[in-house]
Formats: sequence, structure tokens, C-alpha cells
Amino acid sequence: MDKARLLEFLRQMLLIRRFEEKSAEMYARGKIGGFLHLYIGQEATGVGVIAALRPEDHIVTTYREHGHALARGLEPGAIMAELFGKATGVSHGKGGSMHLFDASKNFWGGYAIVAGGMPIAVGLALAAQYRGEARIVLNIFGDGAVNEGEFHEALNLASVWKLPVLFLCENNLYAMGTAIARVSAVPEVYRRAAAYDIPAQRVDGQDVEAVYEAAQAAVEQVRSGRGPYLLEAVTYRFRGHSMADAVLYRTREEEEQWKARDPIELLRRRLEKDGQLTGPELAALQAEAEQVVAAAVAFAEASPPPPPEALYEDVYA
Amino acid sequence: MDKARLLEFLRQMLLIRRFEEKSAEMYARGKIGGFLHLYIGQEATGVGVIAALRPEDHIVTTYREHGHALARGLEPGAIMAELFGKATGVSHGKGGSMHLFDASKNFWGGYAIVAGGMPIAVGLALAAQYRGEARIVLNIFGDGAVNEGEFHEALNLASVWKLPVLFLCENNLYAMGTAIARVSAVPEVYRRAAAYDIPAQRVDGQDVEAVYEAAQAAVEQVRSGRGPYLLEAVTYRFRGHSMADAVLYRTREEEEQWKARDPIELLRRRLEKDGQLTGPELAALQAEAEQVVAAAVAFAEASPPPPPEALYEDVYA
Amino acid sequence: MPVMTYREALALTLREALQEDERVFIMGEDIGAYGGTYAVTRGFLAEFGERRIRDMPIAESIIVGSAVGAAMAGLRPVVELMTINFSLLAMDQIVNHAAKVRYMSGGQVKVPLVIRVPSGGGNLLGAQHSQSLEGWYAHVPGLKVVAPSTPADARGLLRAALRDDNTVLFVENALLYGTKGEVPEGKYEIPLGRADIKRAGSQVTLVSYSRLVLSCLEAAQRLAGEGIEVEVIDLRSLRPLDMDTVLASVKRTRRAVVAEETWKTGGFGGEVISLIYEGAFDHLDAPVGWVAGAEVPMPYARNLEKAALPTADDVIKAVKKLF
Amino acid sequence: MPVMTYREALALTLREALQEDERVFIMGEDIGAYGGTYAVTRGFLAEFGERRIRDMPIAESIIVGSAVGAAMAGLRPVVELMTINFSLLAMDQIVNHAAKVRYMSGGQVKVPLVIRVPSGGGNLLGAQHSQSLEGWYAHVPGLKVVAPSTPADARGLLRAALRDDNTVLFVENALLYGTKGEVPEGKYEIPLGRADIKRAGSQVTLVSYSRLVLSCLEAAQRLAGEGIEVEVIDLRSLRPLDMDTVLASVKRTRRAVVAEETWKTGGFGGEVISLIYEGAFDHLDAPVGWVAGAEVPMPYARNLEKAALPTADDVIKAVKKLF
Ligand SMILES: Cc1ncc(C[n+]2csc(CCOP(=O)(O)OP(=O)(O)O)c2C)c(N)n1
Ligand SMILES: Cc1ncc(C[n+]2csc(CCOP(=O)(O)OP(=O)(O)O)c2C)c(N)n1
Ligand SMILES: [Mg+2]
Ligand SMILES: [Mg+2]
Repeated sequence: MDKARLLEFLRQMLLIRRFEEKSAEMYARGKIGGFLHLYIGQEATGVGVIAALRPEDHIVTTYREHGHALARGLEPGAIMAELFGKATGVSHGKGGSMHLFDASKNFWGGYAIVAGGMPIAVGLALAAQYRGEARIVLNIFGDGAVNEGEFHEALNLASVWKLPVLFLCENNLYAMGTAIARVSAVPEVYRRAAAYDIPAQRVDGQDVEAVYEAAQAAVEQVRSGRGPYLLEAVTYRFRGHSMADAVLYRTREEEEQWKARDPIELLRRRLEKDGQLTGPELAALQAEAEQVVAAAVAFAEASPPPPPEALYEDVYA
Repeated sequence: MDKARLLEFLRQMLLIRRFEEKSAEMYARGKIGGFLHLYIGQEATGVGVIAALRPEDHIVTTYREHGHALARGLEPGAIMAELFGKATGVSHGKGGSMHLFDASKNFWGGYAIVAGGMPIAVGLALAAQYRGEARIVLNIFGDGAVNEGEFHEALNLASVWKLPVLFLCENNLYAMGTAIARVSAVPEVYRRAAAYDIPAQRVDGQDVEAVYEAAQAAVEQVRSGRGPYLLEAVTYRFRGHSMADAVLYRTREEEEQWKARDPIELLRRRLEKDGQLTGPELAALQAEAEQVVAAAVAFAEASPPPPPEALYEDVYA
Repeated sequence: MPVMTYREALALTLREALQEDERVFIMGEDIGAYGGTYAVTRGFLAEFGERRIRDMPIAESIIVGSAVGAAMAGLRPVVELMTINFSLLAMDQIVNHAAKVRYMSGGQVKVPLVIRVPSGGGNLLGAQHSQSLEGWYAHVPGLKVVAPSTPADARGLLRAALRDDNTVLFVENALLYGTKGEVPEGKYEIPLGRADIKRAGSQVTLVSYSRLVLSCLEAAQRLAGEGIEVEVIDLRSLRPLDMDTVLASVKRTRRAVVAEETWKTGGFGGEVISLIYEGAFDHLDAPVGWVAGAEVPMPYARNLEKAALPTADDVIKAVKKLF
Repeated sequence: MPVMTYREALALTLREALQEDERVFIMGEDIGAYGGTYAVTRGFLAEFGERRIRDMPIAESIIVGSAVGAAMAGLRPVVELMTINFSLLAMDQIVNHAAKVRYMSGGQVKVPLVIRVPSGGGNLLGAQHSQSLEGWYAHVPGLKVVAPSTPADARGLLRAALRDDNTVLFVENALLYGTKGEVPEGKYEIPLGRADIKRAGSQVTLVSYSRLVLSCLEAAQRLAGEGIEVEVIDLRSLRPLDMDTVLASVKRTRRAVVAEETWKTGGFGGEVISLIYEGAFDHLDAPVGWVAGAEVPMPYARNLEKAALPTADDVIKAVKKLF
């Protein structure tokens, strides 16, 4: 893979990582409220898949979506402002961390009902097909979503109508404290696809190159009109489910094993080994991430809260 | 298979057929109201599977359940009285055709929400397992149920917990006017089971012997504690979905082809060919069915409607 | 004015929308090959083809949810749910999604979606098929809920719903499909959120919606014979709710009865009654009468179902109690 | 009397039920290994094992539906739904099944099932996680709905719910878990369907339930400083509903305010208000006051969420309007 692309992946992953670390800090300082679900550890998945899309392709995702929003190119300042509940936030402060929207970037939300975004993604794909548009829909969800009825209904319909949906399951092995094997008859999510005659593949979600390549193949299939595809990226969230999680349900050993496969470290080492990344280059990328995030926080801090009259606005069109 | 058993199958199927024909007649005469879903054409399925159960096994089924109720041994008079909405009905006139219950026979209903009985069946199985009972649950549903979220959730949980449920899909190729292939990504229902690591099989639902044998094997598996099983019986309803159905959605040719595989005729011919059924024997069985159904109607006719005070009874325990 | 059935009025309006606007399409169980459970869309599949008339799997959540997504993308889907009882399987998509995406996106998204849904009892269909749950949806900011009682209103309100940029639950009591009435010619449209005085009267205001309006009209007719002049107001729309019309009437008549088909406790009737008191407390000469269904799951037996459903007799009784 | 949190009162009562009755077991998402979203069942898995403490897949319909089946078979399941917002995904099983099987089987079946469900807003969780939908369930014959506001009531009502032979929706406002109060010793039980006078007063009756009772008590305290003596009634149970206690109070005080957290239109408050008028029309000196949440999906921003939720200030304002 060419160096420029890999460096771009690294840049995005570093930005996401820094953004999330800073979010945690802002949460601890009471700047961010509600739930906050960090993407740390899973960066390669979102970055690799979203890179395989075109800007006109739609994205529908979950409450763990800061990374997806950044990878799609939403303004970091506007995202942070949303987390702060400010009027300048991507959703004007009304959505919060779990409901990032940017219609201008075809980023159709952040949903907080597990699997609840799936029917909506199918509907966006239906619209694309109905109009004969070439765009596809990326629908991201977790391993916890696969046992919901809405998962089943969404995959079936997408397959029956050969809708252009790339279903991306970010299987981070846990839904809150519930290990997938304890509640899923078939813990390999990609194996579920056969029940709908949907092609599927499992990929190492820590390896951004592998993710990107798998996503490219999947996107091609979906864009060709042959119907949906299910991509399962096996990954791990390094932090708790949300800031409230005491993480009682998994061992420190397991965590350490996964942290040894930090997607950013994996890519850095690979680039360094190939001589494609120098110390100064890395430092520059890190500094850039630091600066972008600092600017985002400053923007969020300086922004006003929504005006009182916003309370009653946009209930109806 | 021994003659006595086959004759018993024939007896039951003739009874069901006659019961259903009479129900249609009673509906036309305004004695029965609401929806009425006949089982004509599908008799071999219910009869063959229910014969493989023990009396202590539970049954949970749908609104198309007169045949199941008769095969389970509910009183024909009390069933007909239920259809008439009489106080002597199995559900005391409060359920009607779609909600036959007889707890004393472990017949847990008749549900009119497509797939709605499935979670309940899983719960009955959970109770059996929880208590260490040997009984299993037969859960009957149609091909229309398999795309509902509740189907998915039920199969997954039953498999995860290895619950003793025999899922029986009566695939009569249509859900109302919708051919299964038009709305199901995988029209072979049994193929859906792999997504839950549930063993499955498809059987000719017109051949009562084949159904019985498949059911026996399935029941054995389920009773052994190895978890659920999905049996798909491919069959056909000879009439409309309900009495209101104009049957615009399938061809007369298709209907004729299937009627040529009338399960009662198939069994009769097979028995006659083997010399196991004489003309007088058949006539006797037919007369018995006629008489039982006539008695059921007479009983229903003579029974009183529920008393007015029943309206407010049994809302709460 | 041409006379047509409620069903025909709906079909006419849907057909017109399909012809006028390429973004309109219909999704539902058995709306195509079967011809529609209540035959509203009979013939549509042949006329408009599979792209516009979409037979769906029995899977209410994806039916509504995919329509929400399509609406977000700028199409104007119409969903037919087979009955309101099954809408409970789609409630997450209706309440947690359709009603909320606009607000939680800060106004970036619209969901122009019409969900048609037959409701009500009286067909001997038992507990799982006879509910009138429309009042629940009227609780939800972000949704609109209409429930016309006549063919003309069905036409006028459906046309408005189809042109509205929000999610509208369009409630059709199943016993109304065969009822007939005059329907104005042309592209007749009634703004959502306007109650209608279906009969003028001076002594009592009867407030209702959907099928029970017909019972109220029957009651009014019979009461007129006894010298009691009753005004019958059809809310038509539960959300937005037009209390102005109701309150103006009650202030004139000084007496009111509210009638609906669902269970009394927690129904929409209590809401309307409270709003009448809130807006006309000093104008009332008697407590507001309240007519609703018996608080039981619907029984199948004919005599019991009859006893469970409110009738013109119940309305008359409630009116007479006010004098 | 020992002092404990609402959470501890619930945990104590559940633990006791698990110990006393082998038929009792708990099903829910993350109740075991994770320790419970709101930590009510922390430690239960270690104490009672996987047979009794069942971590479930995220699949609300099967969680409730399988509990219904197990209850029909004679067990006494307790379900924890993570929040009432997700109960919409189980609505078919709650409303079309749990509430109906007894009736439609002609009384052959019982469904002794407790569904515990956190509700309410105020935690900056946005539109999909902040609803107070308990009033909906109170509409349904066949269900019981309780919503205690104090640790003592939580204990007493949960114990009664666990021993009831019907499906009880047990509503726990999420902001209450950490609140403390005295809880009677012993196996304290409160019959379902009895309202409680949380503070006696002679001039106005405040009626509420769940967390808003605390706002009413605060309001009463502050109003007492201004010489207005307020009686605060905690409904505790929405179905069955104890209007006797409310009406007796209103007949004494001749003034009432009803307060709840959900949206005003179609909430349960309108129901209670209508019943007050129905039962005490001639005893009222002023229209009943009405306090409820803003009619919007819950916004995330702190200032907007605060403005959307009713407070003691709103209650005070409503009370003062009556004089
Ligand atoms: C329908 C529904 N049920 C329960 C929840 C509570 N909940 C929020 S996130 C979550 C776990 C989801 O896990 P997964 O899908 O694996 O995503 P991850 O958090 O691991 O990214 C749960 C149970 C919810 N939001 N929606
Ligand atoms: C949830 C739900 N959606 C829709 C319906 C309406 N309906 C009743 S029966 C039926 C068809 C079911 O077909 P299938 O499961 O194949 O059973 P069959 O009637 O063929 O025996 C439909 C759509 C319903 N009862 N419940
Ligand atoms: Mg996960
Ligand atoms: Mg079928």
C-alpha cells in the first residue's frame, strides 16, 4: 500500500486517539455529560472502512461514533462542541456524544438504541436504489446488536432487495459487560450472514491495512448492485463501555494482550520497519493531532450554549 | 410403520378435515365470527409432529391451530364451542378461533401476533429446564414468521441456553398473499437454523409418515438436552388465508398440483395399496369424523354464551 | 359531490399522490399481490409496479425503520401497517427514531412519512387484534396523529398528511372502510390540526374522533328527538390538537361529553377532558361526561365484545346525566 | 429504622425473594457479570449463580417474552429492562401477550412477572434515553404499574409486586437510585394500589408519582414558608389507581395540582386530572393545576434539558395560580 495512504491512516488514528483521550479528560472535568463511549483501541476499524468510501456514500452508526465522525471528516471543533452541548455542535447541542449528525457530509447519525440505526441504514440504501444513485450506505454496529430483532429484519430486507449496504460489525467482544460468546449462539458474527445469503468476511480490526483492503472488496461488491455485504472487524475497546463502567467482567491479562495489538502501534511499527516513517514525521503527526484537538476544545469552550428558544425548535419540520 | 399408528393418523386427519369443512360452513352461516384460518391441506404436518410428543410436552402455536388442538386431544366440542364464542369453549368463549388454550392438556395457545408465540415457547422451555423436567416444547409457526425479529431472538436464545424447543415451521409457501421467496432472503427456512447452530431438517409436510419420522428424530435430539431443533415441513393450505381471502396471488395450476398431494389421499392410497385399509374401515373412520364433528356442533349450538359478568372476569389473577 | 366509501377516498388520494410525486411509494404487508388487507390498495401493484408498491416481509420494525431512512434521504414513503396492534412491534422505530431524528440532529433531517394503520374493535377479532392505541402516539412530540371519521375527511387529511414534512400516523378505524359519504371534488385537502363541527347544537358538546364520531352523531340525532340539541365535534387530529374549536363550543353549550373507543384509564379522552376543564372551568354547568371502552382485553364472544365497546346508547346515557 | 438508598432497598428485596422462593430468578442485560447498569444487582451473580441471575442478549422482546412463558409455566421471573426507552422493543410481548393471555385463555393462565424498568430524564442522555413512558402501560388492562418515590416504598411495593400473580411494571426513576430514606425493618410490604399522603396539608393537594414527588415535597416545604399548607399525595401505583385517597384530600383542600415528568399531552396527568373533576367537581374552588415536561424530545445540552424538566419551581408556580 502506498505510503501516503498509510500516513493518512496514521494521522486519522492519532487524531481520534487524542480526541478521545481529551474527551475523557473533559468528561472528568464536567464539561461533557451523559454517557461517553470512547473509541480508543478500535481506531483502525473505522478509519480503514471509511477510507474505502466515497464522500457521497452514507454513514449510519451508533453512540460510539466520534471516531467515525472524525474519519468522515466532520469538523473536530464542531464534534467537541456537540459533546459540550454547545450551539455550534454538529447537532446544535441537541444530540450530544451519542447523536452526531452532519447531513452535509452524509453522516446520518449516531443512534443510541442498539441496532436501531440498522433499519434506517437500509432505508437510506433503498432511497439510493430507488433513485438509481451509485452511492452505498455504511452501517456500523457492535457485536451486541446482532441478537436484536432489528438486525435480522435489516439483513433480510437488504438481501431480498439487493440493497447497497455495507454492514460493518465492530466486534469488540463485549456488549457492555457481556462477552459475545455468552449470549450469541454463533459468536462469529460473519457466519450469521449466510442465513440471508449475504457474503461476509471477518477481518483483523487492529490492522488498518487489512481492514481497508477487506472494505475495498466489500464496497466494490456492494456498489456493483449485487446487494449487501457483512464485514466483521474483530477489535477491542481499551477502555470501559462508558465512563461509568468499572470493567469487572474481563481480565487484566486479556486487556494487556489486546493492548499489545494497539492499532496505532501496529501501524507505526510497520511503517518504521519499512523505513516509511521517521521520528520527526511521527512527532509532527502527533503534534498536529494535539493541536487540532486543543483547538477543538478551545472552540467548544468558547461557544455559547443553545439559546433558550432552541428548546422548542426543530420538533417539527 | 405399524398399521395401528397409520390408521390413527388417518383418523385424526379425517377428523381435522371434517372439522374444518364444518367450521367453514358455520362461518358462512354466521355462527363463527372474526377471522377463521383453516388447516385443510396441512393436516399431515400437525398430526405427524404432535404424535411424536408426550402428553406432558407443551405446545405453543398460532391462529391456524384447530388441527393442532384436535391432534393434541382437546375436546372437539369445546373447540367448536370456542369458535362459536360460547361459555363452554376451551377458552370460555373469550379467545375464539385464534386463541385456543387448554392448560390441562399443556396446550398453551393460539397466538395471533405473527411470531409472538415464539418467545413464550422459549420461556416454557426455560421453565422446564430450570426445573429439570424432561418435557419439551413444540413451537409451531408459519413461513411468514421467519422474518420477524422475534423469530431471530427466540432461536438465538434457545440455542445459547440449549433449551428443549422443537421449532416447527409449517411452510405453506405463503404468508397471506405473500410468497415466501418474495420476502425471504433464504426461502428454505431450515437453512436459517445454521445462524444459530441449531440442527435442522426439511420434510415433506404432506407425507404424515415422513413427518412423524422426522419429528421423532427431532424430539429425541431435543429431549436429550442438546438444545433446540428446527423442523421445516413444506406444505400447502388448500383454502384461502382466512375466509376473507379472494386468493388472487397464486395460480389455479399450482393449487391443483398441491391438491393432488392431499395428505389424506396420500395416506389412504398408501394404506390401500399395502392392503392395510379396507373400504369399510375407511367408511367407518369417515363416519366417526362426521359424527364427532356433528356432535361438536350440536354441543356448541346448545351451549350458552358467556354470562355478562364474564366480561370483567379474569383480567387479573 | 360524488359519494364514495372511506376506502375509495383513501385509494383515490393515494393513487393521486403516486401519480403526482415520484418520491411517493407504498410499503406494507400484502398491499400488492394480495390487494391489501382492507383492499385499500387493490389494483395498485398492476398500476404502479413493484418499485412503487412494495410487499414487505412480516417485520414491522424494518417496514417502518426503512421508511424512516428513505424519508430522511428525501423520499416520501407511505407505510401501511396491517393493524395498530402490530405497530407495537415497530414502536421503537416510530417513537425512538421517526419522532426524534429531526430534533436530535438539530434540525438537519426531516422524516416525511405517513403511517396508515387500521385500528379498533368490533370485528370479533379478540384481544390481540382489537385495540385502539392511537392515543399513545399522540403523546409523542415529533409525531402527528390524525383519525378521520368520514370519507371526505379521510381524503382531505390524507392528502395533507402526504404533503406534510413530518411523520404522520394516519389512523383508520377498520369498521369505517365500507362507510359512504360525499367527498368534495378536486384536490381536496384539510390542514392537519383542525377539529370539525359535524353537527351544530346548543345544549351539549360531544367530542370524539374516528369511528365513535358516528355513534355520537347517532346519539345526537336520537337526542334531538327528545329535545336535546347536541353539538358533535370531531377532533380529526389528535396531535396537533385543536382545543380552540372544542373550547369555543363548550363555552356556548356549558356541557360536554368526551367519547372514545379505547379503555378509559390512560386513554386520550382523559387528556381532552382535562383540557376542557383547563380552558373552560368557569363555563361548565356539570362535570364533563366520559364514554370509553370496558377496561378488559377484547373478548371474542359476540355478546361480550358488544358490551365492551361504547355505543350511541352509552353516549346518550352520558349526555342525560348532565341535565 | 435503618436508613438505606433506593438502590439498596431494591437489592435487599430482590435478594430476599431469591432466597425465599426458588421459583424466582432474574433476567436482564448486564445484570450479572457487569453488576447491573444501575448496580442494583451487583454481587448477585456470585451469590446466586447463573441459573438464577441470567445475563441476556440485547433482545428485549425475547427477554420479556421468555419471561412471560416461564411465568405461565409457574415460575416467577423478574426482568430488568435497562431503561423504559428500550421497553418499546418489548411492547408486543408486554401489551399483546403478558397483559392478554390470562383473559384470552379464559383464566387458565397466570403471568406472575415483575418487569423492573428505570425511567426518566435528567442525566444528559438525550432524546432516546430520557423518556418517562410509564403512563402508557397504565392504560392496559391486565397490567399493573407502580412507580415508588422513596426507598421504603420501593421495598414495600417491590415485595408486593414479587408476590402478585400478575405482570407488574415496576418503574424506577434513574435519579432516585442514590436517594436515601428510612426503611421499616422486617418483611415490609405495601399493597399495590394504595396512594400515600407523603405530607399532610390543608390548602392544596399536590398529586404526583415517582421522582417528581420529591419536587412536590420540596415545593410544599417552600410554600409552607409562605404560609401555604400543601398536602402531597404520592400515587405510587398508576394501575390500580387509588383515587379514593386523592379525592378525599381534594374534597378537603378544594384545590389540586397534578405533576409528572413526561410530556403533558396524553400523559397520565391528564387522566388523574379528569378523575379529580369526575369525582370532586363540586368541591373545587379553582381549575386543577397541571405540571409536566416540555413537549420536545429531550435535548442533550444541559441548559435545555434543565428547561425541559419540571421542577419544584414549576410546582410552586402552579400552586400559586390557584389562589
Ligand atoms: C435496545 C437497547 N438495549 C439496550 C441498550 C443499552 N446498551 C447501550 S450500549 C449496549 C452494549 C452494546 O454493545 P455493542 O453493540 O457490542 O457495542 P459496543 O458498545 O461494544 O461498541 C447496551 C446494552 C440500548 N442502548 N438499546
Ligand atoms: C406481527 C403481525 N403482523 C402481521 C399480522 C397479520 N397476519 C396474520 S397472519 C399473517 C400471515 C402469516 O403467514 P404464515 O406465518 O406463513 O402463516 P400461515 O397463515 O401461512 O399459516 C399476517 C401477515 C399479524 N397477525 N401479526
Ligand atoms: Mg461490543
Ligand atoms: Mg404460511
